[in-house]
Amino acid sequence: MNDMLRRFFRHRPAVVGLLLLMAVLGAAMFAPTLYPTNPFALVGKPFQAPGGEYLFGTDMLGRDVLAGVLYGARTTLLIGLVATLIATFVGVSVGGLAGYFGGNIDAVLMRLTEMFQTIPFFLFAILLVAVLTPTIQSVVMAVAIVSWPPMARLVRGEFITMRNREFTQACVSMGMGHARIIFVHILPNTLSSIIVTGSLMVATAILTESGLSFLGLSDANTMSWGFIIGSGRSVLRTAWWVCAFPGIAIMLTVMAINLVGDGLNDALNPRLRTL
Amino acid sequence: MHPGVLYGLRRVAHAAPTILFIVCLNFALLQLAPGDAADVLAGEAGSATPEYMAQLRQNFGLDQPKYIQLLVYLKQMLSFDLGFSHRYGMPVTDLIMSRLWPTLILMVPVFIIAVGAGALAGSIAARNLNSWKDNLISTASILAYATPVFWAGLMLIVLFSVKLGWFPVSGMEQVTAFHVGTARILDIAHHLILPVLTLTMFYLALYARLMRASVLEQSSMDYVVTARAKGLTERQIARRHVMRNALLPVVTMAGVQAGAVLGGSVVVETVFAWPGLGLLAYESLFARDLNLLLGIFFVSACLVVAVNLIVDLVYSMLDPRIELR
Amino acid sequence: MNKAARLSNLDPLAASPPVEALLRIDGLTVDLPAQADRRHAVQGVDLTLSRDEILCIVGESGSGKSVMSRSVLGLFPSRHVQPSAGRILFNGEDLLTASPERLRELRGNRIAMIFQEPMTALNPVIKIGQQIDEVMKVHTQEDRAVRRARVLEMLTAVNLPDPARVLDAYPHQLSGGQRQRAMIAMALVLEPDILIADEPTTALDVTTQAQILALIREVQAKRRMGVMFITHDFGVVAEIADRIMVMRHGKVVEHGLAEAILESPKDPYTRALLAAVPSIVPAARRNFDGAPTVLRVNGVSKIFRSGGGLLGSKARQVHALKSVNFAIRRGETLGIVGESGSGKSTLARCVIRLLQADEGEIRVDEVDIASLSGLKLRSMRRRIQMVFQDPYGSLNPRRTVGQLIAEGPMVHGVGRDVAWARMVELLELVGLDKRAAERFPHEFSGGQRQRVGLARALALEPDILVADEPVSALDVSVQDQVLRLLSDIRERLGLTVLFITHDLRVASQVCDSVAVMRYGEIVEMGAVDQIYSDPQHAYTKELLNAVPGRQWSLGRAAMATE
Amino acid sequence: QGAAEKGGTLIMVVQPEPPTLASYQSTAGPVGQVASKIFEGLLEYDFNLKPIPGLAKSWAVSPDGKTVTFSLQEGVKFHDGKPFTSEDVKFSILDVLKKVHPRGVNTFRAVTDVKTPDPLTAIFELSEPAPYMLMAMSSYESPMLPKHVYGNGNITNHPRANTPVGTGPFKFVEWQRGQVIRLDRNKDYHKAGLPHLDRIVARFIADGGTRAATLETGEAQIAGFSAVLPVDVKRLKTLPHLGVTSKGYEMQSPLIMLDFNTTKPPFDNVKVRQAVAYAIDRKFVLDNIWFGFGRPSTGPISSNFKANGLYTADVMNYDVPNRIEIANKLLDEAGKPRGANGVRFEIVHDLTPYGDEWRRFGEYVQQQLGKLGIKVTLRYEDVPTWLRRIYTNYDFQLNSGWIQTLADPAIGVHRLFHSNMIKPGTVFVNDSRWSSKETDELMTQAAVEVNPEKRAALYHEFQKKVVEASPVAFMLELDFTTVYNKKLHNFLVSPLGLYSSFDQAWLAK
Ligand SMILES: Nc1ncnc2c1ncn2[C@@H]1O[C@H](COP(=O)(O)OP(=O)(O)OP(=O)(O)O)[C@@H](O)[C@H]1O
Ligand SMILES: Nc1ncnc2c1ncn2[C@@H]1O[C@H](COP(=O)(O)OP(=O)(O)OP(=O)(O)O)[C@@H](O)[C@H]1O
Ligand SMILES: [Mg+2]
Ligand SMILES: [Mg+2]
Ligand code: NI
Repeated sequence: MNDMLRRFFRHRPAVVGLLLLMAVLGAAMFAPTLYPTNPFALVGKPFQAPGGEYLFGTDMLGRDVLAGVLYGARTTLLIGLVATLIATFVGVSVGGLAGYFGGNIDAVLMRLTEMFQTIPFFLFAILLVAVLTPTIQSVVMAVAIVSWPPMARLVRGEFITMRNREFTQACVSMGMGHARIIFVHILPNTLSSIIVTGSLMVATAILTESGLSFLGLSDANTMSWGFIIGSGRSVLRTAWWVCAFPGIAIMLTVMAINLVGDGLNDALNPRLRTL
Repeated sequence: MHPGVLYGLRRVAHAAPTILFIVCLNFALLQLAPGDAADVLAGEAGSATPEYMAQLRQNFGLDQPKYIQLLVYLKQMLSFDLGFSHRYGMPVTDLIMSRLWPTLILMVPVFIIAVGAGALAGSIAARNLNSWKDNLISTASILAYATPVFWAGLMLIVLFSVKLGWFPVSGMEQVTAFHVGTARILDIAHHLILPVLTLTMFYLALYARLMRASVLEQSSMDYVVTARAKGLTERQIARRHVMRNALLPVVTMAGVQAGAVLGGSVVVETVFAWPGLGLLAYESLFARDLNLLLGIFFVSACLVVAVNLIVDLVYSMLDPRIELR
Repeated sequence: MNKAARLSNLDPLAASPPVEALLRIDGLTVDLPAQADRRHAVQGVDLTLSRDEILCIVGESGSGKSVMSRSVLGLFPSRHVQPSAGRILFNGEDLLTASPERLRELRGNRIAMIFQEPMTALNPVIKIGQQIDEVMKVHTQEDRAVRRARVLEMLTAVNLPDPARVLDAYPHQLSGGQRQRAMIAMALVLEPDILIADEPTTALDVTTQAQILALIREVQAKRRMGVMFITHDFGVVAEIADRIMVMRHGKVVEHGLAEAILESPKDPYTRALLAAVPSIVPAARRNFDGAPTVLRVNGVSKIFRSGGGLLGSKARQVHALKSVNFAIRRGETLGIVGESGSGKSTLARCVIRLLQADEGEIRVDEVDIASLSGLKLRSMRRRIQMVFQDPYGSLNPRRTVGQLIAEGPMVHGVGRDVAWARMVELLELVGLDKRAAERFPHEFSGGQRQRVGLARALALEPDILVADEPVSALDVSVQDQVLRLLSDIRERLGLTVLFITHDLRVASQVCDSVAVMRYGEIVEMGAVDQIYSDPQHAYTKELLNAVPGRQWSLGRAAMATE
Repeated sequence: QGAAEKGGTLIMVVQPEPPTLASYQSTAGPVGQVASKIFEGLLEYDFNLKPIPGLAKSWAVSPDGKTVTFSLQEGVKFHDGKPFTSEDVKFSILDVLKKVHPRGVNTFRAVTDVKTPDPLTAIFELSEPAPYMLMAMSSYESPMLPKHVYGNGNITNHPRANTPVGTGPFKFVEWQRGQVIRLDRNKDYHKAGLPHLDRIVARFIADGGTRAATLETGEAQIAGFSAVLPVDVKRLKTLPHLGVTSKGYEMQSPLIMLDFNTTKPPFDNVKVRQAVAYAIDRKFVLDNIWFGFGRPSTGPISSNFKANGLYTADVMNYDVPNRIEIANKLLDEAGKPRGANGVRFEIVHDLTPYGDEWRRFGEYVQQQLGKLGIKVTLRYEDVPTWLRRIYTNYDFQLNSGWIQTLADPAIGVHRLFHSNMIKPGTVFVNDSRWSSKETDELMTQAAVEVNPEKRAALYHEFQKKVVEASPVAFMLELDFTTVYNKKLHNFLVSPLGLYSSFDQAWLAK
């Protein structure tokens, strides 16, 4: 474990990513303390350029962009995390069952996965959000539903490998039940690849959410970065800052998550140690 | 029959249930969405009478029970008839075909450049591990990946079209001119540059990163040591030995992505007014143009199946261990 | 260097004038990265190699054999493993200071190398012919046709059947032995002065191994090369070595003519190593007349099917077991021997019901285990336990050794405290400290891990132990420890053992009777001394003859009994 | 302006892409913008909203108002070369417009027959006077179709729907889906020497910013119906080569309002409705969301109708400085006290799904009502879902809406307030389900009143009543904007604006 942490922290980009991510988390946590009123409040004159009374300027209704960015961090992270958790749960369950039991169960589950993979990813997300009406929940659902198949494939592969490893066979020959083999023996061994893939999935989820928001498919009651960009997009030429700051925030966050993911990959994957 | 042909046929037979599933799933999902095509048409018209709306519904077959609607649709589909788009007043097949070309014109170059240049950049980065080249490529690709596509598109338009005036703002060709022949091709190419650039940035980053990891992994293989022991230069080893093996995961990834890519990119098509399938699907969804939307899902699923087949063939060419079964 | 050896006129440094030495290594030291468990991979190694001779380098795993030999070609395993002292003189030219271009000129051309793992050492996606051709392409100006003819000639020279086909084959289309021949052809294609072979036969089964060794000898003699041959198998050494160098912890412990070292080793480590080599002459036979039959296998068959889909692609079948019969009496040890792929593991897995046999019955105390399912099966399982081949793969890396051992009994309803106490006992029994319980598998050596695997199997107090190649991944000295332990425990607990191995020496020491398998069939079965001294079946004879260093082994045994 | 120059291609940004070109059965704006160049109507209109000759060179209304006689222009030919006759008029009115045109069904309700004594005369026979009918004879409202083409086959699903044939100055050539519709000059146009342009190309660009950019770079020359977003208009206005106008929408008169569901609490209470009407600062909405393109509205009839006297400003005024104070007082009076957390009640506010401005408007409403202690949750759904919710299921409390009040209140306004316009399943009618005998009566009378003064008086009364009862809160009179390149001349020749035929438009080289 310590060894793993050491390897992680040796990786300078990963540390930069981690710091950035902490900053975003901090913003999410302290937003209500910094801005006790809600981020939709019309606080000042519309279209104030950044650097004046408001650090990030105000938007077309006179809302503080900085407040939006801080509150948006909460939504964006929430969507990224929850969607990833759901997708990971579904993906691990499907992939795990398929990989562990094999045979017909595998065939059926993998066909299902394949079917979901054949559907154009973003279009399907749009369809889901439109059908379920654009709320935070439906965006999370949509992102989760389009993200689980790769996870399922990955986990299936890992499970098949683990299933054929001698230690699993030792478990079987000792008379252990399936549940014990799966949860106590196989799952912990696949955890590192799940974590790495999951961390990158968070990044994809954030990008997907912002894409949906850009098309106007975001929750109207929740402040998110995608929402600010979506709303600022029509004033892009007159008030660049409305789009710019949340855009940069997305970019930095996604980048941070990727860096951390890469770092984890190196740290958790002993094969790559020498590289 | 040639084994490749047989294999292809088997794959197609395999794909049929998948495609059926996709159609049914989307049909069911659309049933959950309130409102129908008649509402939309009336809404667009700005006014309508109840009689008129009832008439519309009857025309569109929306007065039938849902399962009949589905059965009717499936029956049509079996005879390769994708039905009629009520909103656009023309057969879905014609509509999709007229939009498919722009999608392909946009997406195929994106894909080829992204995979090609991505693989190149990735292997350069891997071969110069931790040098400035590697750092540059890695940083640039992570940034490109992290930048929302629509944002990049908007920025490129502002810079290159509006400020510098180098490229047209949007569209697929200069429509006033009604160019033909080479002039048209050049014109389309001119329009193509910005959207291709925007999309390529994203995908290229992805492939560059994948390729870098893949090359690094392959470089630690025993056969590389063998090659070195034969007296090959590092460049020869990279080109002749590592590259081909390292490309395998890239090809797999390309196969997985090709489907999504061929469905068009709603976002980029929106930003650049590119008349592609993605935008059409997006519009048809909000118009509840069921036939059209299902048709698009059907066609893109078919494309995915076709591309996967091609990818598998390519894969089997690259990797002799894979036998087509 | 050993003083006795230095004084002996057999010492090549003393005996041969330097001009004759093709290769001469002086005080080579190769550093390891800072966090490694020792400072040098190789420390102060001197050696010479001249034309026409085979120098065998032996030593325990990790002793620096590979690093030393690869240094000759400048192929260091990583940027962090680099030479810090010494010279490597090839025809008087120092290779350590040679430019990369010069090194590349020599590699594959004047100095060639063969590696251990024939699958991974060949590029899987390039045709064999091209891979061999490449050597000529980089070092000569010959045109295609000439090169092609030469490749064909080489493939023929290494006795590959149907060389024209092999030319256009991919590595995966050849068997292990064929791949290794292709590697040899590749190494020899430019007639190098020096051939370095790093464990070139370890991954192969005995018969193939014997053929490859013969081939290397033959070519070496024909082309008058100097060969540096690395191995840990003394059988192989006895078979081919002219001179021997023994390494340990990166240093040379002994060095001399083959006969001298094999007959009268001076260094204690060399002696220990030689003592650990199991004898091919069976140990004294035990008597089991009248003991009840514990395990009976009747007409067991297993066919593996693969492929075959909806639209009928051709399904492939492997008939892994064909109507296998045997019975083991209580306390007896039955060895199953046979070369790779003969169905040994499949049989083991059927017996412990990791695989379901297609036909036949497997009776444990006259209960057919194939008919059991659910709880009954699970409680039957504790009676037959398996020790797996791979000490790395068979222990879950994320569980402590204590958890691994105590888990089995707990699954079968034994209370935690009892299971824990038994675990501590077992650790002692297999010769491990009880603090080992807190540690993870990767913190142990291979031999220790194999002991943990044994303790885990014993924790369930089984009647029958199935051991599938439990020592083939281990060093001779470690192998010896584990085998001793196994027979000790077998005696103490009265275990019935099914012992699977491809190593006939090991089988001769452990088993009471042996069954020889080939193509899924038992071709011959009987008491171990009888089979070894008087094999009936042609295949058994072939197998016994292929054991490397057999003559040397027999001689040793004869000496020992004198 | 100088003399008209011949030739050139006009590129017109149309947003969104029209779903069809069958303007005889769709009144969608984009359809009209394209189809009005291809089809013509019997009449055209001047800026005083007075009819002028179109395909009819003259017309006469009988004193009882029940017979209208049109004399047709001579020598008019369809694009396929066949002559235009009174038979085509009869076919267009009776078989097409009266049956399948969404508004035609109402407009021509009173028409019982069209007599065709000779090829150049069409006599409309009406069951009752229909003064509004003559306001709806433009090519946009009532296109004249060739009977020999559209008379064969099912008109609702006609094969020539998207390859239209008319008498207009431009002929349909091709439609590249998702990109352009191309119209070429009609050489045989019946007005000598017209049109000036060689070609009109309608372009479709989904993204607002991109639309603005095409005008900015000169890739397109005109974009109307606020296809260029207000915020960009503000910027483009300052560019020397572009012009901006709000003229040409006099017959649309769009109104923005907040619709209450008057049948359910809390908005069944007039005081609550009035409180909301007070709370919204129309000036703020106008300036910051629609960037000043419009005027605060006072009631159901647009101030565009000042010209014919129908409009009055003499109604209850909600635009007062102490708006929040009054609104709070009204809510107190309505028995909606603030709870412990300062909240009086919670509502869901549905947003019109037609673009970003509406979302901003909703967000603003949310904040303003928050000041009154009304906790607002926003709901933004796609068009079909929203239409269903509002106009079929009436499952809403407060909805932001807009409506084009069109050429006459009888066509555009009655549908929102008359109780016989509570028609579940029909869109853009009385969704607040407000019904009042008094106003019903006023509207019914005004619809058939031929005396302009009396008609005006009826509508003044109507406005007072409606504004006070506030079944909807009137927000803005929206100005559509047209952004055009200054090289383009003479395109704005009637109140129909972009719905006119562009026969006189020309481009400077
Ligand atoms: N890439 C490397 N990085 C760090 N240490 C290494 C590396 N390769 C080898 N070593 C270390 O160098 C020492 C010598 O290793 P070497 O491979 O030469 O042993 P060997 O005698 O060939 O063993 P075996 O019989 O197992 O092949 C070992 O301690 C090993 O751990
Ligand atoms: N799961 C499987 N599917 C298909 N074929 C298999 C499978 N397992 C084993 N075989 C085949 O069955 C045959 C017997 O294999 P088995 O593993 O029992 O041999 P073995 O004697 O244990 O060989 P080794 O000494 O290499 O371990 C081989 O030809 C092998 O390829
Ligand atoms: Mg080695
Ligand atoms: Mg085996
Ligand atoms: Ni790294």
